[in-house]
Parts: sequence; C-alpha cells; structure tokens
Amino acid sequence: MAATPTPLEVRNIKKRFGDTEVLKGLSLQAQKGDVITLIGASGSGKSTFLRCMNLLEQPDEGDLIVHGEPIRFKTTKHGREPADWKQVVQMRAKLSMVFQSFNLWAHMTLLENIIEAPIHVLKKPKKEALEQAHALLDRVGLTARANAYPAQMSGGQQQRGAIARALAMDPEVMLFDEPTSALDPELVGDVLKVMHGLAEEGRTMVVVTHEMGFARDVSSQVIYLHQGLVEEAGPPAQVLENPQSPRLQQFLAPKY
Amino acid sequence: MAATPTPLEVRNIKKRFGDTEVLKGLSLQAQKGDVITLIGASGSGKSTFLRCMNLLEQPDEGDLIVHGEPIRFKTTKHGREPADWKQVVQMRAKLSMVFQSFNLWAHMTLLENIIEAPIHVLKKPKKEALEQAHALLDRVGLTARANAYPAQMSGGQQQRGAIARALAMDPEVMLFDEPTSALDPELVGDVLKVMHGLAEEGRTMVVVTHEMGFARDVSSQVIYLHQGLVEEAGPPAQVLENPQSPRLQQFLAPKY
Amino acid sequence: RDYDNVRIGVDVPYEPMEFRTAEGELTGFDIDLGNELCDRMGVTCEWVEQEWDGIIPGLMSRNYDAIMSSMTINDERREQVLFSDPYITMPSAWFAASDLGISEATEETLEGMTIGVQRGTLQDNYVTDNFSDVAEISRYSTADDMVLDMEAERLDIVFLDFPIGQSTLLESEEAEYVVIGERISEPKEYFGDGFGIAFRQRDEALAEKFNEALAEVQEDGTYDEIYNRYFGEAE
Amino acid sequence: MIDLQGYGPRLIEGAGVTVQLAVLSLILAIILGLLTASAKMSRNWFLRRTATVYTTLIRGVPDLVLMMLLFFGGQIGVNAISDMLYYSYDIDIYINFNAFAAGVLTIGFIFGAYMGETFRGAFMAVDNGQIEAGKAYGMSSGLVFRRIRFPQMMRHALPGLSNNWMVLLKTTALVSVIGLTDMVRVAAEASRATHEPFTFLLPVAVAYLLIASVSEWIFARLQKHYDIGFGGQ
Amino acid sequence: MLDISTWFNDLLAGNTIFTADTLGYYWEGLVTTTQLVFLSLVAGLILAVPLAIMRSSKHKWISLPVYLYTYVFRGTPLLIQLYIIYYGVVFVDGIQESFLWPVLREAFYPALIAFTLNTAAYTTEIFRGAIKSTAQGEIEAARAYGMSQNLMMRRIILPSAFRRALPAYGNEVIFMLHASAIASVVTLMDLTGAARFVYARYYAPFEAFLFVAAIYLCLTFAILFFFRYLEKKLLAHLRPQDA
Ligand SMILES: Nc1ncnc2c1ncn2[C@@H]1O[C@H](COP(=O)(O)OP(=O)(O)OP(=O)(O)O)[C@@H](O)[C@H]1O
Ligand SMILES: Nc1ncnc2c1ncn2[C@@H]1O[C@H](COP(=O)(O)OP(=O)(O)OP(=O)(O)O)[C@@H](O)[C@H]1O
Ligand SMILES: [Mg+2]
Ligand SMILES: [Mg+2]
Repeated sequence: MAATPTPLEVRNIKKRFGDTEVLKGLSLQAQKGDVITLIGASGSGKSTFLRCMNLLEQPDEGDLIVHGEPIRFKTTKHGREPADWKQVVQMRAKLSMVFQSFNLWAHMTLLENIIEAPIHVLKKPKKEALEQAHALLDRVGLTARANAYPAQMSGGQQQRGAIARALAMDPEVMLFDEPTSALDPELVGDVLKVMHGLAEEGRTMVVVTHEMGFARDVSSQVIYLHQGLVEEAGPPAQVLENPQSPRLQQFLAPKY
Repeated sequence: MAATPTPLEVRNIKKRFGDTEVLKGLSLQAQKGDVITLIGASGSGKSTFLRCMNLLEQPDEGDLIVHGEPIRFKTTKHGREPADWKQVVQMRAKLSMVFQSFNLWAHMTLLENIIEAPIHVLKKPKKEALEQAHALLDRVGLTARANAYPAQMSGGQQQRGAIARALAMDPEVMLFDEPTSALDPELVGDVLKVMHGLAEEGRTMVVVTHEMGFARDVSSQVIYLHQGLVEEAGPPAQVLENPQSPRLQQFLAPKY
Repeated sequence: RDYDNVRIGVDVPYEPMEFRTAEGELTGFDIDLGNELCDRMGVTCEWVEQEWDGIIPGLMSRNYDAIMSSMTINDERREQVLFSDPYITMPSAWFAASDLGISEATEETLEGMTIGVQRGTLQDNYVTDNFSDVAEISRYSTADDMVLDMEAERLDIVFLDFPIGQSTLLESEEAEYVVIGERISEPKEYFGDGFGIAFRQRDEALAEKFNEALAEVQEDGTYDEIYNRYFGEAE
Repeated sequence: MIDLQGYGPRLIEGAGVTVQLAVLSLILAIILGLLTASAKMSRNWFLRRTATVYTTLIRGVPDLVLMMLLFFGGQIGVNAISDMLYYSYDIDIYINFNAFAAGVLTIGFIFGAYMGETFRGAFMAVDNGQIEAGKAYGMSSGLVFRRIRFPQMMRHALPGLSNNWMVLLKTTALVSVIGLTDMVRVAAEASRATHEPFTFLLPVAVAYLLIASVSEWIFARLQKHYDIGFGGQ
Repeated sequence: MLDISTWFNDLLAGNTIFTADTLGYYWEGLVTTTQLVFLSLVAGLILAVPLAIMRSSKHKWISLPVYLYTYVFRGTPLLIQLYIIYYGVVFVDGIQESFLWPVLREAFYPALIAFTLNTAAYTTEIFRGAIKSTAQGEIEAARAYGMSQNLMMRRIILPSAFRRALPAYGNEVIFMLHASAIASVVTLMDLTGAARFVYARYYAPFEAFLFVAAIYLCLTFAILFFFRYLEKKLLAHLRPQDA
C-alpha cells in the first residue's frame, strides 16, 4: 500500500437474494477525491451494491478493502458473514451513508442527530462535537433549524441535515443513495448545491443518482449498471455524452 | 347557463390559516376539455387552492360553481361553512381528486378500491362497476395487479391505480395534486403517460405539477401562483416560453 | 426436629374460632387454645395468616409448621397431612327463614328447593351426596354471600357450621331465621372426628407433643374455660 | 363517609402492598417482555422457540393456577430434596421462599409474556431505515437498541402497556392465596368479620380508581415524551 | 427418585380426579365457562363498536360519558363489578317484584352482564386507538369521493381499524377467558369452580388444578389459532405478496 491507502476498494462483489443473482461481480476503486456516480434502471442493483460497501447487505462473494484494511469474512450456516463484527463497526464509522429517505432519527432534534454518533461511536467530548455540529449546520445552511425535529423540517432541509450528520463522522468516503429522489423538485437544488460543494472540496464520494446534470458536472467516473453488471464505465464526458451501449443510449433518452 | 354548463368555476377564493392569508383571491374557470396547470414555489398555495375546489378546505370567501350549480354557504361561529353538506357530498362525486401520496385504501385490493365509491356513492350495480373497473385497469396497464393490495404495489402502480379509482367516478373534472412528486424518477414516466392520454381524450383537469415538460405539452392554460395570488396566467407557450414576471423567470431557470 | 418456635397457619376470620377484635388483635377459640397449648409445651407460638385455598400447600411448603384453623379431620386430608387428636366437634345445622314452613330437612321436604353451602366444605360434600337429586345446590365462597342471597330470596335454605349460622343468620337484624331440625354431626364419614391440628407427615414428634398438651388442658379444666369463653352458657 | 370500623389503617397498608407488588412486578414484566420480544425477533432458532413456548404457555394457563404451581410447587420441590436429606442423612436444611418475592416473580413472569407480545408489535412498527442509519454510522447493536430502537418503540408500546398494567394491577389480588395481605384480602377479611360485604368494596374500588388515575397521568406524560418528534399529537 | 415414582403411582391408582363424577363437574364447568366467555365477548364487541365511535367524537358531551364508563370499568376489578351486579341489585327497591327479577335471579345473567360491560370497556379503548390511527390520507380520499360521514365510517374507517385492532383484541379475549375464573363467586360452577370443588372434595390440590390448567390451555390454543387464522386472512394487505 502507498503512503495514503486507497479509501475504498471493492473487488468482484456478488450477491443473490434467494434464487436471483442481483450483483454478478462488481468492482470499484475510489481514490482520495474521487466522485463515482452509479446510474442504471430501477432494479439494476445500484442500491444493493452501495449497501454491500458498508455491509448493510452481506455480499456472497468478493472482497472489501477499507483504508487499506481488508474485511475478514467467515462462512456460517446462514451464509457468508463478517468474521469480526467489531471490525465492521469500525469500518462503518469511516464510510458515512446518506439515505434516500434521509432516516434522520425522528426522536432527536437535528443537533442531537448530528452529535449522536460522534459522541457515542467516536467518543468525542460533547463540547467538541457541539462545536463541530454548529460549524456543519452553518455549512449546510441550517443554523436556524438546529433545535427542530425532523418531522418539522422540509424534505430538502432533512436531507441537508442528513449530510451534515454524515460529515460529522469525518468519513473517508461518503456513500449517497439517491439523495434527491424523495424530494420535491423545488428542494432538489439545495441538496445538489451542498453536494457540489463537497465534491469541489475533494471529498471521496460514491453517489447513486438520477440527476444526470449533477453526474455530468461533478463525477470523476460514471458507472452504468445493468442487471447486476457494469455495462459501461468511464469519465462522464465519455459515458454520458457518447454512450456506446444501446441500452445506455435508451436509458439516457429524455422521458418527457 | 348554456346548454352544457361550465364544469367548474371558482370566483375570488380567499383562505386564511390563523393570521396568515394563504389565498388572497383566486379565480379559475375550467371549460369542458380544459387542462389547467397550477405551478408555483413551495408554499405558494397551490394545494390549498386545489383543496378549496372540492371543499376539503373551507374557503373564507368566494364562490364555487360546479356544473352550473353554486355551492351554498352559511356562516357559523366556527367560520364559513357549506349550508348543505348533502350538496357538497354530491358535488365531490363530480370532482375526483388524485393525491400526491395516492391514498389508496390500504385494506382493500386495487379492484375493491376502484369499485368502492361507484357502488356505495353512485349506487352502481356491482356487475357494472366491475366491468368498468376492469376496463380502467386495462387502460392504466394494471390488469395483472387487480387483486394486489396497495402495500404490494410500487409507487407508480399505486398512482396509476389511484387515477383509475378517480376515473371510475366518471368525474366532470379531475383534480391532481402533484401526482408524480412522490415517485422515483423511474416511475414518473408511466403516470405522466396515463395523464397525457386523459388530456388527449378531452378530460377536464386541474393539475398541480412540477413537471414543466408535461405542463408545456398538455395544458390549455398555465397559472403561476405566487404568495396566494396569480402572478401570471395564460397558454403554456406564453407563460412558460416567454415569462414576463421576473419571479416566474427565476422559477423557470434550470436548477442544475 | 425440635421446635422452640411453632408457626401456626390460620385463615381469618371465622367467628368465633378465629377473628380479630375491634382493636385488631387476633383472638378466637383456636387462637386461645393454641396459645395455651404452646405455653404448656414451653414453646412460642407465631400465628401466620393464610387464605384457605392455599392453606395445606402452605404447610407443605413450610411457610408454617401446623394448621389450626377449624380444619375438619377426614380421610382425604389424612393422606396429605398428619392430624392431632380432635380438639372440638362442631355440629352443622340447617338454617332457613322462619316462614319456610318445614320442621325437618329430608329428601321429601327439600324437594325442589335451592340449598346454599360453602364451596368445598364438609357440608358441601354432605349435601352434594345426599340431596343433589332432589334439590339445586348453590356453592358460595363465604357465609356472608349466602346470607345476602337468603335475603334476596335466591336461596331457600342453607347448611352451615352451627356457630357460623348462629352469628350470621340467627343474630342478623334484617330478617327472622330459624334452625331447622336437629344439629347434625353424624355420620362420621362426612362430619369426621371434629377439628384437628394438622402437621406435616414427618413431624410426628411435634404432633405427639400437641396431643399431650391437649390431654393436659382437657384434664385440668382450662379447656372448658376457653370453651365457655366462646360458646357460652347459653348453649 | 363510610364507617370502615377500624379497618382503615389495614386497608391502607394493604393498598401499599398492592402498589409495591404491582410496580415491582411491572418492572420485572417489562424486562422479561423486552427480552422475550428480542428473542422472538432474533435469528437464533433456540431463542425464538423458547420465547414462543414461554408466551403461549404462560398466556394459556390461568393466573391462579400458575401462582400456586410456581410458589407452592417450587417450594415443595425444594422441600422434597431437603426431606430426602433429612430422612437419609439427618441433615436438616431449610430454605424458605419469601412470599412477597414469589408474588413479584410470579406476576412479573406472567405479564412478561403479555409484554413480550406488546413489545414485539411495537418493535416491528419502528421504521427500519432508522435502525439502518444507526448501523451505518458504526453503532454496535447494543448502542442501536439503547439510543434508537427503544426510544422509538416506546411510543407504539405505551397504549398496550397501559392496558396490560390495568390488568396486572388487579391480578395482584391473587397473592392472598400465597399468604400475602393485599388490599383485597383485607377487604374480604373485613367484610367477613363485620358481615357487611358491601362496606368494603367501595373503598377498594375507589383505591383502584385512584391508582388508575395516577398511572393514566404518568402514561400520558410518557406518551407525550415519546411522541416528541413524531408530529401530530 | 422413589418419592416421585410412588407419587406417580398414587396419582394413577388412587385416582380420585378422573372418576365419572369429577369429569361430570369438569364438563359442566367447561360448558359454563365457554358460554359465559363467548356470549359476553360477542355482546361486548357489539357494544364496543358504537361506543368507540362515540369515544372518538369531537364533541365532549358525547365522548366524555363513554370515557367515564371505560375509566370506571377498566379501573376497578371485575370481581367487584360482578359482586355489585349480582349481590348489589337486591338493594334496588322493588327489584324482586319487577319483570327483571327472573333474569337477575339466576347467577348466569348477572355474570354475563358484568363480563359484557367489562370487556366492552376494554374493547372500546382498543378500537378507539385503532380508529384514531387511521391514515389521514385515506380519510381525505374517502371525503374527496363524496362519501358521507356515515358511509366513510362504515366502509373505510371501521374495516381498517378492526384489522389494526386485531392483535390487541386477541389479548383481550385471552384476558377475558382467564378473568372468567371468578364466576364461581356468584355460585356458578365454571371450570375453575369445578377445580376448586374437586380440590376441596378430594384434596388433590395440584392434580385438580393441573387438569383444568390443561383445559384452559387447550381453549387458549384454540383462540390463538383462530386469531392467527383471522390475521392471515384480514391482514393480508400488510404482508409482502410472496413472503
Ligand atoms: N431484500 C431483498 N430481497 C429480495 N430481493 C431484493 C432485496 N433487495 C433488493 N432486491 C432485488 O434486487 C434487485 C436490485 O435491487 P436494488 O434496490 O439494488 O435496485 P436499484 O438499482 O437500487 O433500483 P432503484 O433505482 O429502484 O432503487 C431488484 O430486483 C430487487 O427486487
Ligand atoms: N392546515 C394548515 N394550517 C396552517 N397553515 C397551513 C395549512 N395548510 C397549509 N398551510 C400553509 O399555507 C401555505 C400554502 O400551503 P400549500 O400546501 O397550499 O402550498 P403549496 O403551494 O401546495 O406548496 P408545495 O409545493 O410545497 O406543496 C404554506 O405556507 C403552508 O405552510
Ligand atoms: Mg435503489
Ligand atoms: Mg402542495
């Protein structure tokens, strides 16, 4: 490994649900500062792939190397499992995920949401966590809503809050699963703006998205998935402007 | 009144919640075959306006004339109210609403959802209602899902089902409140296709939407609301392609 | 095993055998006799209150060492516990409203009537075996419930321990009740040998000591004194 | 005012026993219920089976029977062993169950089964996304339970919990069979002694209603607490 | 070891609890318990529906009396309610002469009344919770399609609330079965009454109770089984289709 290990490397991941193989061998390497976009039709396996990266789903085959450290697996009668859950818990703290449906904890205020994991997982002193949280809230433009509960915020505000929560973990890599598709078009802009800022800042990110404009602007690499396989991959200029596969061409054709 | 009365006419509707006046005098006239689109920023009052049309909200001022018949109001100590709830119930059966969050009845299958109101509100014979329901399901492409429960259907399927349910009432006017904004981008196309078909068929519709492409294609009139007032209105070519008001220009500018 | 301190289980109240005075003090024929017996044996007595349904299981599980709670000696119970010699025989009697119009309780006179008994008592067994063909039997949890139903005219006649009937029915202010026929304490298969003190089977030595003490108090007249305290000269 | 004929203080004492028994049993039942619910949702076959047997069996048998079986049965079992020692080796040991502890254990054990079902429903009502978010931020499963699952579950569990509590409160009256003197036992004794069955029912009913009022108030407070963040009252 | 086997032999040989006589009492008890529980549950259910609707009303003067009723009947022990309805009615002047007396005279009907009122109170609260949690959107949809308040209650709110209330109601049914054990206080020979009778008569404390415990267990299994079946049928819409 080099002086700075690769933040996230995934090798030949396979995953089946019951009889159907959903991921048929996917790999990906995110270097520091990379923004990798996953696109593809509904059901092509984008979410499953992303969820395999932080082991919310257990891949049936393949390797996962986070910050140069390979995750160890064992095989039990329930299937393949991480050999050491402690390692997984530590790993997850390095890969922060932002969900499509935000999943802010409903019983906590926005501020409490942000300081929760830093205090209880990273064991940061409360004072420090609070300072950082206020800085992050400022950054995503939500200082005024610090004490609101998620149910009292608009979708766009919730998603920006969720991004602040993810940032509070100082993650190596941020994973986004369709962060804007549960939002009214009105609110999409706000969230994309924040993500744009993160990309410019040199954050490593893996993003599942339907926002082609965003993919075009910020990705270092675009991966088009089709039925659990990579159909096309490369820099956005190549993949999005000049698609080779007929499937991708059809996928990119305007719907309306 | 002419031979065919105007299906829906709304005159100078005002509505306040507590201290804030949300609708400040809105009017609208839907002739047979009109497709009227309401656009505007979040909070501008689009939903409230639509809900006033079938009296899910009670307007504080203004008149409502459905199929040539004015709704009678009386003033009680709780505010203004319909004088005759029977009339409202009859009126509502003429204006079918399709909700953003579908609101299919969860304990009934799709087919049961569709025949429920025709049988119990319109008193159609069951056999007739079933025949009609099957025709509608065919039309929205859901024949195969007739016996599924809403929780077992995708969002796009639920919304198409909800449209079929609304059509089963043979409504004078269909009211749509952001029928696609709770859907994944993948599923939006299906629903818009069905609505497009309805427009071509000459259905009278009032649609709140964020899909500018759709508005452009099918509307006979586009109304841009801003803070409870009509800021601009007219045929789509004029309002969408050539906006006059600076606010509308900004509203229409691409987000990404 | 030798006991310095004997714990005795008792279900309170059951006047006049065991009950509390207005001041809350435990008293009654069983209590006074039991205390006297303990004195004679040179041990201390501790009374443990226990509801009737759990009174034998409580003995078995050693919550106390003896039961002295108006318990009739009979064969079924003998299989479970060891009894002392009987220390008193309590007759039973029929009670009814004075206008019932019968002077004797027989199968003929009770035909078609409703008879009240306390559930699970020897009276219950007696009535069930002898009258269930001709009369209806209602079983109650307490004697007071029976009195309520006598007053409500849901019951025609009740069969009770005589002293209980006396204190609840004969002395009641509301209505007129009388004893029908003689007091009954035969046949032995139902009315047993009277009341005994119950012990665990293994505590033969303890039972023996109680028997000796009992013989002693009966001999020197203390027993009669206690008896008269509760069953008075009126009888 | 009703003349309690000197039984007032003992009734109050009995009410104290009732409340203590009920509260301690409730705590035990809640702990058992949480364990049962977790076991039922676990991947471990053995835990799931055990929990299912526990909830079905306990809910199937009448409380009084269970009370007698667990208390006397347990004690007699212990005694059978000590009797054997006594007869064979002349060793006399004596272990006594404390009736109060036995009452708490039995009632807690019974209602643990009902609580288990209540909690299971409530746990299932918690949005899975909330749990996933916890996992995704590196929380251990214990931490997820303590910080997210439990506080969110309570909101759904409280209505069922308060129903169970109402029933539990009255079940405490069973303990008289194992020799404890609760409020109902005092009232029964008083009415037998005075031959006035009705005089003592009313104060008991009122006492139960009072306890019910206090607990309704507490449950309302809890509901409000756990509803925070979930919008619409 | 020896102890246990002799105990077992005694149990089978000196068998006093499985004679024709005792089985007769158990049978009578089973019939009484089943009748009492079944009838009171049916009647309670029928009462609870309108009461739950009233309890959910916006108008205080409709909901408050129902609340008071449920508060009192949930807040006090069933035993006391039963006692007052059976022994207490007698204190009503002239009740013995009234046309009600033939009914109230029998122990069965007062017990049925007490049980019904009690379970109706609990059931009302269960249904109220379920009615309250009907999705607002579904109510709006019903309104938007021209349903009157009545029609909406009948076709949308109640059917959906019943389904949600099912698990909690299942618990209530089991509670009721157990609670019925107090019927013997008013001279009814129910299952527990039969056990007490046999227990006292033959002094077989554990055997008698164990046997009825087994019968109760069977009844409970039947109830649980029935509710599982109902849930499977009625809660189909909550399950993923192919699971
Ligand atoms: N837990 C599961 N059990 C069974 N099948 C599953 C499960 N999760 C996902 N699948 C299936 O795996 C396939 C891929 O799903 P995935 O959610 O990864 O797709 P996606 O590309 O994220 O789609 P979308 O754009 O709709 O979110 C789908 O066919 C889906 O039905
Ligand atoms: N029940 C209510 N009570 C108080 N205020 C309300 C209520 N309903 C709506 N409002 C307010 O009325 C205004 C208009 O709301 P409305 O839902 O009509 O907006 P909209 O144009 O549909 O917005 P969106 O695009 O976000 O749906 C908003 O400021 C909203 O906060
Ligand atoms: Mg996905
Ligand atoms: Mg709206």
